[in-house]
Amino acid sequence: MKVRRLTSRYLGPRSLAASGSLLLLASCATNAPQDTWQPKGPNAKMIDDLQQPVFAVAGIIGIIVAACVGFAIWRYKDRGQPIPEQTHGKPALEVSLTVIPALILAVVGVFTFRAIFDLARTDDTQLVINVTGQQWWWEYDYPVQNEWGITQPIISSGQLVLPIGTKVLLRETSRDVIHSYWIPALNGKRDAVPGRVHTLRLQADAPGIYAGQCTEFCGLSHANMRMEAVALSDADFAKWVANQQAAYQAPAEGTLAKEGESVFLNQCVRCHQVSGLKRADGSLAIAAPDENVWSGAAPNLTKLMTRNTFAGAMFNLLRDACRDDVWRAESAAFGEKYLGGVDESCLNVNDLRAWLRNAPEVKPMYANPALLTDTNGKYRGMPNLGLSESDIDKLVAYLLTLK
Amino acid sequence: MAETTTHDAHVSSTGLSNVKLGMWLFLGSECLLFGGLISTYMLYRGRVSDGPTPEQIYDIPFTSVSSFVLLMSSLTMVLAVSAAQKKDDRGVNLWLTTTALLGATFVGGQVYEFTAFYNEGLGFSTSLFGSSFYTLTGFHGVHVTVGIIMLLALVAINKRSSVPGSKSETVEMIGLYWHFVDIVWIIIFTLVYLIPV
Amino acid sequence: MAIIERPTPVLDIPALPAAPPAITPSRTFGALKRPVASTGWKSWLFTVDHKKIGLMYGATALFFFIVGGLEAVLIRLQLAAPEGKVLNADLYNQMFTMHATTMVFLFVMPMAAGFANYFIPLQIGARDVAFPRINAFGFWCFLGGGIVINLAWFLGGAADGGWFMYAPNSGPVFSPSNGIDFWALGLQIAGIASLTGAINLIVTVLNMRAPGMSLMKMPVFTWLVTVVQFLLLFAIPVITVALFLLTFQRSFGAQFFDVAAGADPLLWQHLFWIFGHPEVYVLILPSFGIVSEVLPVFSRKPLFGYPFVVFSGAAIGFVGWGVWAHHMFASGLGPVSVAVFSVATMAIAVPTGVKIINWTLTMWGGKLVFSTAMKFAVGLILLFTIGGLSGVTHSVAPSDTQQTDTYYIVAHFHYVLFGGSVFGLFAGFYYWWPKMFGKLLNERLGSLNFWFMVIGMNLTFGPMHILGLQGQPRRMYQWTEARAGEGFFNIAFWNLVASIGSLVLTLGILFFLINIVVTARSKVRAPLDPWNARSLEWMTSNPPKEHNFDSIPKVEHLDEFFHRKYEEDPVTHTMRGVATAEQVLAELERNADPHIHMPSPSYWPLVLAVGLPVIALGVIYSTMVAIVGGFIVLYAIYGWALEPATAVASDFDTPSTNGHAVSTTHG
Amino acid sequence: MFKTGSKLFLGLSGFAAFNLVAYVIFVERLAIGGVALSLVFAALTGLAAIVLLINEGDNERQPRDAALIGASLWPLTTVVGIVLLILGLIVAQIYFILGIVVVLAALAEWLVQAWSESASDDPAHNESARQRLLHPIEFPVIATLGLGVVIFSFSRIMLAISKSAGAVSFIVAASLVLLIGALFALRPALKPALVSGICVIGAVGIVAGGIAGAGIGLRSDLAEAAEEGHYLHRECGVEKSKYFDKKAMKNLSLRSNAAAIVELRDGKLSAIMVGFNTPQQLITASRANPVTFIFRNFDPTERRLVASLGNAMAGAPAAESDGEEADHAGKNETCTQLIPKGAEQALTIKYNKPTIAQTEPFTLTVPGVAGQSIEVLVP
Repeated sequence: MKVRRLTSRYLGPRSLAASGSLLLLASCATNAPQDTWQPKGPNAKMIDDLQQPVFAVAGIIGIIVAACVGFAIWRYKDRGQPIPEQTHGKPALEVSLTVIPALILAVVGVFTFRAIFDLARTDDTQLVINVTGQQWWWEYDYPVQNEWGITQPIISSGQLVLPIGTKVLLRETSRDVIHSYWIPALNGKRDAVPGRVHTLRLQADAPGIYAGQCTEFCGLSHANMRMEAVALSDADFAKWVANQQAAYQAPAEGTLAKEGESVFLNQCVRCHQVSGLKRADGSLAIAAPDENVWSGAAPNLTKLMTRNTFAGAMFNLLRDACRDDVWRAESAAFGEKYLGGVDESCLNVNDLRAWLRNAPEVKPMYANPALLTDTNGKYRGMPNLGLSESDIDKLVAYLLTLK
Repeated sequence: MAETTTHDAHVSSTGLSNVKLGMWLFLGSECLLFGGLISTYMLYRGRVSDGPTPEQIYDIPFTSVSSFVLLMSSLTMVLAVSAAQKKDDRGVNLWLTTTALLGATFVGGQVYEFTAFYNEGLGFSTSLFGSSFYTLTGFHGVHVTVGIIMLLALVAINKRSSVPGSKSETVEMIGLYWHFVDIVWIIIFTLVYLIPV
Repeated sequence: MAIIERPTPVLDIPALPAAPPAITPSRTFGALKRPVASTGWKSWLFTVDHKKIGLMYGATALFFFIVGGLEAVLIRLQLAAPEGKVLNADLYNQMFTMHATTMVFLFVMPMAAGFANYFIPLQIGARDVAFPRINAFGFWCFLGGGIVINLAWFLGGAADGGWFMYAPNSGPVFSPSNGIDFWALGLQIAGIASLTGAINLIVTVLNMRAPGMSLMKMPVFTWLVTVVQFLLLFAIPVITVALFLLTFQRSFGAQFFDVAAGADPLLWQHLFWIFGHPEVYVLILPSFGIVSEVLPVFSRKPLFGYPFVVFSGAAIGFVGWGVWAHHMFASGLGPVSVAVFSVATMAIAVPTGVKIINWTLTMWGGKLVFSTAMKFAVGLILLFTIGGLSGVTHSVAPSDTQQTDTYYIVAHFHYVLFGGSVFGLFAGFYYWWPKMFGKLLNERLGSLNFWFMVIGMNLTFGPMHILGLQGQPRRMYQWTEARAGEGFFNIAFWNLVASIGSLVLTLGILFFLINIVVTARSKVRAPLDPWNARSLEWMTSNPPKEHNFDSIPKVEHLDEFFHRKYEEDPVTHTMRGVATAEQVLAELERNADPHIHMPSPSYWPLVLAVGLPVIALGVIYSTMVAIVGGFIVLYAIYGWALEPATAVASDFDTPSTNGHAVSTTHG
Repeated sequence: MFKTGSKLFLGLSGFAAFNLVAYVIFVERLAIGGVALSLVFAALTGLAAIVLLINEGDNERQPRDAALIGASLWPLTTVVGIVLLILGLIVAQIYFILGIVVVLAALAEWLVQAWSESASDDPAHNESARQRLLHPIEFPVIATLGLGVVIFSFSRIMLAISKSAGAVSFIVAASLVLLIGALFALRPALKPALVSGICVIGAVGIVAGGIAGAGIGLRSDLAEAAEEGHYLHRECGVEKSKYFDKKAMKNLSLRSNAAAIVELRDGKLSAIMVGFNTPQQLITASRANPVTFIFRNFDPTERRLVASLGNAMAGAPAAESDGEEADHAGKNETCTQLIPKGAEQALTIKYNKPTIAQTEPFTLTVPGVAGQSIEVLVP
């Protein structure tokens, strides 16, 4: 019972005056980034407003039951009293004790009903983003929406960027198995089911980064399939959109990065697209992930260094100090810090190099050719490319130019 | 099958014999089995990404005839049960055999239908329609086949007059099963063949 | 047990002095003669006695409980610290899949089936179940299914798709090992056990009650188990269909869950949960039944509101069919479905709450004796209440979309299934052990067992509420420091607490196992009626004779046994004893039935059940093996059909060649 | 304990084991020969075990008079099996397998018969002992075989004759069965010889018909369909194609969850998508992921939706529809059936290459409706 009391006190801190002492404790603590009790947008707030009273009522009922049982244990313990009358029950008492919880639930039901339909609305959408899950990362597609300055589709992964105060609608689907999209601070979760399009409303009140995680078991690296939603002010979002659509800047001739570009063209372009990247003969380099990866897609690396994460948001592109700087930035300063992107001084070189050196070692994936008979030799995840250390140097230099 | 030894004459009971009550419960369970298969088919029948669609290959006159044959076998099954209640051994054997033959004709028709469909381009893995059609009707066909084998075995055992337990009850129980399989077919015929996509 | 009427060969010998000794079953059939022994290992292998089958269910389930428990401990060790290295991702996925599968299908269900098998005929005053051979077949199917499921560990890796096995992650591409094939086929076989068991027990309960025992005088355990059997009767075929679709997809190229061909992955979820939600009640209701037996006995009062408990049980049985989609609130069903299932789920909380109220009021005003069984029963009330209330918070669909697939759900169903089902089963162990084995489990060890389990269970699963609400998803083989947070509610601390709790819990279970050994070695026999019990199963010897009752009692009251022992004082309305248990039993013995026919053992259930795993292996590896299995099955079915239920006289050897026939006539 | 019979079988199974080991070591691992030898080994071991378990000849007395031993079918059957086996080695594997099955079955029957006849002096007891062991397998096997013959023959006949004749002969066959049954029931005094005669004629008739049917093979339209795969060709023009457009589906079982609903209304084609409040002329579809479009026709004439799948990069197909690649006349496109007003159909397409790799855009059009086209943008 000890634990129960702990949780119930925690559960309804704002509703239960009796447990006000713990309110202090709860508000002092820096809770986990995926805390489900700290809504940062109207959708999550709607859920929170519903669950707070429900948890409180549940807690009260739990305490009442425990108290009754406890009293019975203490009061009616065998102290040598005679065997009592063999009564078989009191129907009136029974009926009233049945009706009371039914009534409580009926009230809860009415509010639940309203919230369900409010959360399912799609007709007031202001911005549509297509979200596609695959083992084990998310792809974000921004369809053409001229009112947001999106005149050609933007593809990104790792971080979902959205403007604050805007009713964003995610159209979710999946390329392989079922995943589930969940940013606890912004809304509940919604499964991304292959062959189906599901919608999820998101709306953030303030600029910042909100953490999330895939919550439908999706195979080997389910635990490593994370997401981050980045909310920017309208002006910052417009800057971000403009930059995403900006033309590709090839690295200058003779630099290490230029050599990295050719390594990229030799190795990475088989799966990873960088928009605007041209081969030596001037033709566009078109990636063919569908020929190499079972899900048919690999993260699009155009403007990679404008994101803070890689490998399905499992690793950070920013070193811890730089990352904390962005995550903990004040709302007003956040947009500028985020749009600064990743530069050489802040790059998390260790994880990036380890990833390039042997990806399946740092993130469990199906890249062992012996296991690929059922997929006609296609990988599920990124294989070990067998790059030399100098190739890795060049690639890191090149990737740093993708801003 | 007939295990009546633990029965006492004066227990509180439903009045149905154990065996019959057991068979009813089993058939109740079977309803859900076919319910699941029929739902799967209804969900998938219109999903033809490849190969023929249901309407394109169904041969309704043929299936109507084969449904009629199965219905007639229910009639002969009733005659077998009534013969069993009259303790007319010859009648039981005769009508059980007739039922089995009609059932075999039906299954023969189903084998024909499957072969014909396959040749027209509907394989088990061709489309969702194919997978769910063959699974549903195949399960029903297997039920009919099991029924036929039960009928024939009962005839064989009956000829040796060594049916354990009460004979008329055994015939009646197999009859229940047979009628159930027929009724399921009527439902399948209506839902699968007659209602257009 | 001299009253069992058997063809006694002793009489035949003088009658046929000149008969050639060659015509005996032993000489003719050798080892293949019909088994008739009622002692020795063969009597267990070929038994059709519901009590022996019940014990075999229990022993096997206990073994799988230990297996599943060890899997759970490994999971907790892996998650004790960030970036756990005890298991790799693949092994972890297999581990949690098999932990759930084992606990649900190979421990709780068969353990409840064991209790049901043993005690339902005793509680309703019957001598066996309606179909004893089918009963034996059911047990062997369960064992075969359990073996097939676990065989995968040694043949390339166990199933790794989670016990819910969502498509398309369960397809051949996403799970290339054979684990899921073994899983699907093993469950299919175990499902036969549940289905046959359901039919058998329902017919037993409906048709074979002692005279005077109307439905509303049946013990609550029997009632709730009957509801469970109806749930199984209708739920098992649904999972059968789902598993067939899965097997056809994996082994024969069907397209049921192939999204590229237009398939809808939600089909699997619907089929699975239409089975899966009634399954939840299948797991909990038997324990409710046990507790509803234990509480009145140790409160010395009848169950408060017996009809309410019975009807709420039946109501759960009905409404349980209409709530499956609450497992799919995040699946994208559309608001109308979500709203309907949300409200239906709230509705089912009411009959469940009724039970809690009735148990509490049963204790109210009683004379409470805190034996270990009673402690577990009271533990169930409190722990299940917590699980039930967190369940109510899930019925609020929007709130559920925050909590589903996090550790909050894990906490919820472990409070329900561990605090509920498992505590109920443990109450059953302590309560019925003397009935089954004639010896009382040690109460001192029992107390240790109870307290370690309560503390361990709350330490393990309590923190999971916090973990879940702090956003830790389920089924993650690792968690990271980066998302752990700081302060009182940080994930790191509570994960560690949960892992320590799991070790405390393990210790609790260990005390139970020690208790079994200590009890088995003790020489002290239990008294005839150690708990001052109330229902018919106590109106016979400990352990009961093969034929259960010397004479079938006539039932006049709910709690018949109690009312034969006590009478109401007309003035104080308290109860005073009028007869001891021994006197009640002696009365029954005096009126012993002159003729009792018991069914004979048989090979065929075992042979038939052996054929099924052979077919399963054949489906996975080679058609030829499947055909051989098919022949075994056919042979066994027809052998069974042609065999009379009771062995005929010629199945018994003369005493001079074989002593078994005679030994069967001695208890 | 070990007597002649068991020694013989144990010896044989030992020999088979030796052969198996030698084969596996010297020839190859787990080829068909290895499997066959393992089966032989298993069968012989099984027989040895049976012989041991049933206390073969546990009678010190000599067998009774030869007269007691009845005629036996099994030596003959064994010979037939061996002939089949040898034939199989020469002609086809199926006879070989059949031969093995027949030989094993006949040997098992023979063995049990021989054992039962020496079990005791009482022939009735001996027979019942034999039955107790063998009836459980004889009954179902004979029933299944008889059933199989009827089913197979009947289906071959149906496959050979025309569709309508099939339906007619089906009902005639069933009526005959029913009538003959009724005849037997109404005339209990019929001579047994007559009854068996009718039965034999029926059996011979059906088997003969089956053999004839199998000889003829598939009826012409089925054979043609099997040859050409009628329903696999998608012709995406304005006019109705003979097979693909036959009996168009009008309703969908998947109604929701489509990427877009494409409507043809008043001569205008537009896409309706969740999240967009107005009909669109541009659809952004994700790459390498099946996208489902639902086509709704509100035009009075029958229409179909055609998706052009672009012109591939050299070598690889640009997109794959879930159907057959329909590149008649060099066009890479796929389509729905021609559907009437008010009907709807789904079209699932997987775009494997992005728009930037194309010289012509991906489009959705309706043949016969000029100037209306929806562009599909694949990033």
